[in-house]
Amino acid sequence: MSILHTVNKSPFEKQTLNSCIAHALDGDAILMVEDGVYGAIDGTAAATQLAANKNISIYALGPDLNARGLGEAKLVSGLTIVDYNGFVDLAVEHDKTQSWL
Amino acid sequence: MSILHTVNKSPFEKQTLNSCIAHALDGDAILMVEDGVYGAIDGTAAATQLAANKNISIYALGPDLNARGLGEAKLVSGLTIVDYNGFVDLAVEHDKTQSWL
Amino acid sequence: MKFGIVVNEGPYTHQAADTAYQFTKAVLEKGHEVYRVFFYHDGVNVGTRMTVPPQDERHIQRNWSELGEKYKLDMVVCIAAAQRRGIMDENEAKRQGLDGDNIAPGFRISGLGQLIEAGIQADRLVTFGD
Amino acid sequence: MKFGIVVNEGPYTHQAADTAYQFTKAVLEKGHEVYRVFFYHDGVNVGTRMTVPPQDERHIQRNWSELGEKYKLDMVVCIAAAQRRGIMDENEAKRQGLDGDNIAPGFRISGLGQLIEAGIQADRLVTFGD
Amino acid sequence: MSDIPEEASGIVKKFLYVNRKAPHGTIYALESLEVVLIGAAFEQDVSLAFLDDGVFQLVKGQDTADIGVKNFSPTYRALGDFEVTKLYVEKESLAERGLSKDDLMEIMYEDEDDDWEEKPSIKLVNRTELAAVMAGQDVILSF
Amino acid sequence: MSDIPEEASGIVKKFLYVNRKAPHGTIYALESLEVVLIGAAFEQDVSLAFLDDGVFQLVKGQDTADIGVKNFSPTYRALGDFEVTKLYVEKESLAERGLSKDDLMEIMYEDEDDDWEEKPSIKLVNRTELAAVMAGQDVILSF
Repeated sequence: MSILHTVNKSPFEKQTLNSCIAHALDGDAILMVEDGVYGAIDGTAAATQLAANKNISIYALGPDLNARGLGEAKLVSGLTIVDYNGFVDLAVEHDKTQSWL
Repeated sequence: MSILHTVNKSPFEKQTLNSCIAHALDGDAILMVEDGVYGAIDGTAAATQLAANKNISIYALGPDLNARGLGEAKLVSGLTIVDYNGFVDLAVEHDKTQSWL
Repeated sequence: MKFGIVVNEGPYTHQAADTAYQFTKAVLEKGHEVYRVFFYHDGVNVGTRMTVPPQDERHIQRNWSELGEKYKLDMVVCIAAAQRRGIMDENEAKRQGLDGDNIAPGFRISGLGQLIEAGIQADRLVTFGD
Repeated sequence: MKFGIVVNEGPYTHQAADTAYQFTKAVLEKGHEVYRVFFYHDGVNVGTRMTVPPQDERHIQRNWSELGEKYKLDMVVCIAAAQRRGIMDENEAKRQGLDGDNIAPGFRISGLGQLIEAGIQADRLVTFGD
Repeated sequence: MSDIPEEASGIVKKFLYVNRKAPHGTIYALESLEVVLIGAAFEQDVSLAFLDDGVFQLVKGQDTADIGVKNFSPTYRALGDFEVTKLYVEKESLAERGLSKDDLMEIMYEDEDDDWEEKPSIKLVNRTELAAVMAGQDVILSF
Repeated sequence: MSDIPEEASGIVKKFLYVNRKAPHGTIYALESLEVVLIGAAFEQDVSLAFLDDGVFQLVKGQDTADIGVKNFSPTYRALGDFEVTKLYVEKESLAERGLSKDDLMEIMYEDEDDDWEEKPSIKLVNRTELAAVMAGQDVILSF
């Protein structure tokens, strides 16, 4: 019963990513979309939090990273970038989706 | 050139109150309105931040406190409760208003 | 004292449109002047006459229209924001080839310059938004 | 696989309506089925035909209407949310005594039960909002 | 236009409504509650989760008269009549906000399987327990 | 209800546009920029502040093609042509977000008082300096 969690809020503005991480379980996935992709920037407080969760897969939506000028060099390691097709695949692969709005 | 700052976001959800406090100067006032009044609850991390700023006057909108069930017993000390008329007076007394949206 | 009011969010979704209304009402009842109320971003959605909220809820558009009529307020809906969100007066609807309009009584559609002008002319500009 | 899509924010103000569109398009192009797209909260504002965005911006309502036509999507605007925000079809406008309607092609107005039903019938329900 | 399903589909899913936003400042809490009430007619296995600022929705003594907005908070107390009886409230979210159980409304339901005994609908859970509740669902609707 | 044209009013106020939100996720950054461009015709003393997530508005290399949304970021580079030349960017906000000045677009203007020399519009300031900028204004518009 794994969950695909989506986060669309900047972790520098809102507590959403924190709360999502705190409730995700091993085997779940977190996909950062829209302003949520700012959570993928390396070297920040948010990045430290992400790195502490080894058994949750972290994804970010490439189109949203590009829109915000965030090249791969700026991103945390261990992150997988997907496009909208990959978003759909993640939704299929997990039993359900939870949007952290 | 004193400023009336208004904050309408919960400090438990958003960084808005933090940022406002960090930019307010001695002689300024902060008025908590709408979900911003949750910042007036005593005994929280937000309350500690508020208390550290002695030369900024802190106000909260009474109608919004009542709507959220926050009686005076639950609130930080040193807070002044105003109604919409008091909000208008504060806007008049300060040279300008800055809304932290 | 002369106030300018900026309303940046639409009706019901955010409390901003309500707080702005209560504040503007208090400004006027205390004898101050309101130079202009400017509706921007989703705030333009306050100015549609098509809302029909449940009977036991406040009617935000009607509240504003009535306040506007009582105090002869200048209530301006930003044209650029309105076009993105589907708020139209008769002229604009005609110009855009639409079959009808939806603007509420007491509101008028005009440009962003009206916001700047409010900032220049008013003694205090107060913004309500999200 | 059968998807239900929930759109909770209006056009332009939040990216949610765009992300939902791109996601739904990808779902369909990959050969999955979309049981229903349900527009709730400010999402109902996607369904007005009165938006006229600048020429160099995407037309969110038209994108949805065209996707809906191409794939015969069931695009439902929540009636309770629509009444608060001024989105009306011909029947509702008549029932409410309004002089016109503004719903866009391909959208229909119905009750919240349609959202629950989507949750029951779809294999995956994906929500886009603020 | 009816909200009642034309025919009983026979499918019973576990629905979780996740409430993470404060009431009144935005409409999400109110419109979420409207979904819950309509959804009750569909005879699914319904739970509600209150975490983060969502716990503020259940604070007692809310009086909205002076902001001119409808007070929908009494509706939570009527959820039992709609057979919505599982309201999970996160302890950590309460504590961070300076709240305790005593600050919340008393929400009861009559248990038809236990001689209609009155029982509390609110179940205080910690973060780990709430994560398990989420994991056990079929459909999660977030507001 | 006076309708004095701006050139007749003779009033010059210090206007500050405060940008605290990221671009693209919401429309506030774009519609704020539209106000700045229209406002330029009124010949007021205009400054822009970028703090908190607002600093993301100025990140270089933004490419919105794949989200299907208009890329308005090049417009910041044209602000000099509208005589909008004071863009205050908060250092602390950059640092918290893992950004440095090198991550931002280069935004220049030609100084008409200095033989049209090209000068940078972005002024990096710390939190204390930005607070002083805010305090010195007549009108603050927040987005």
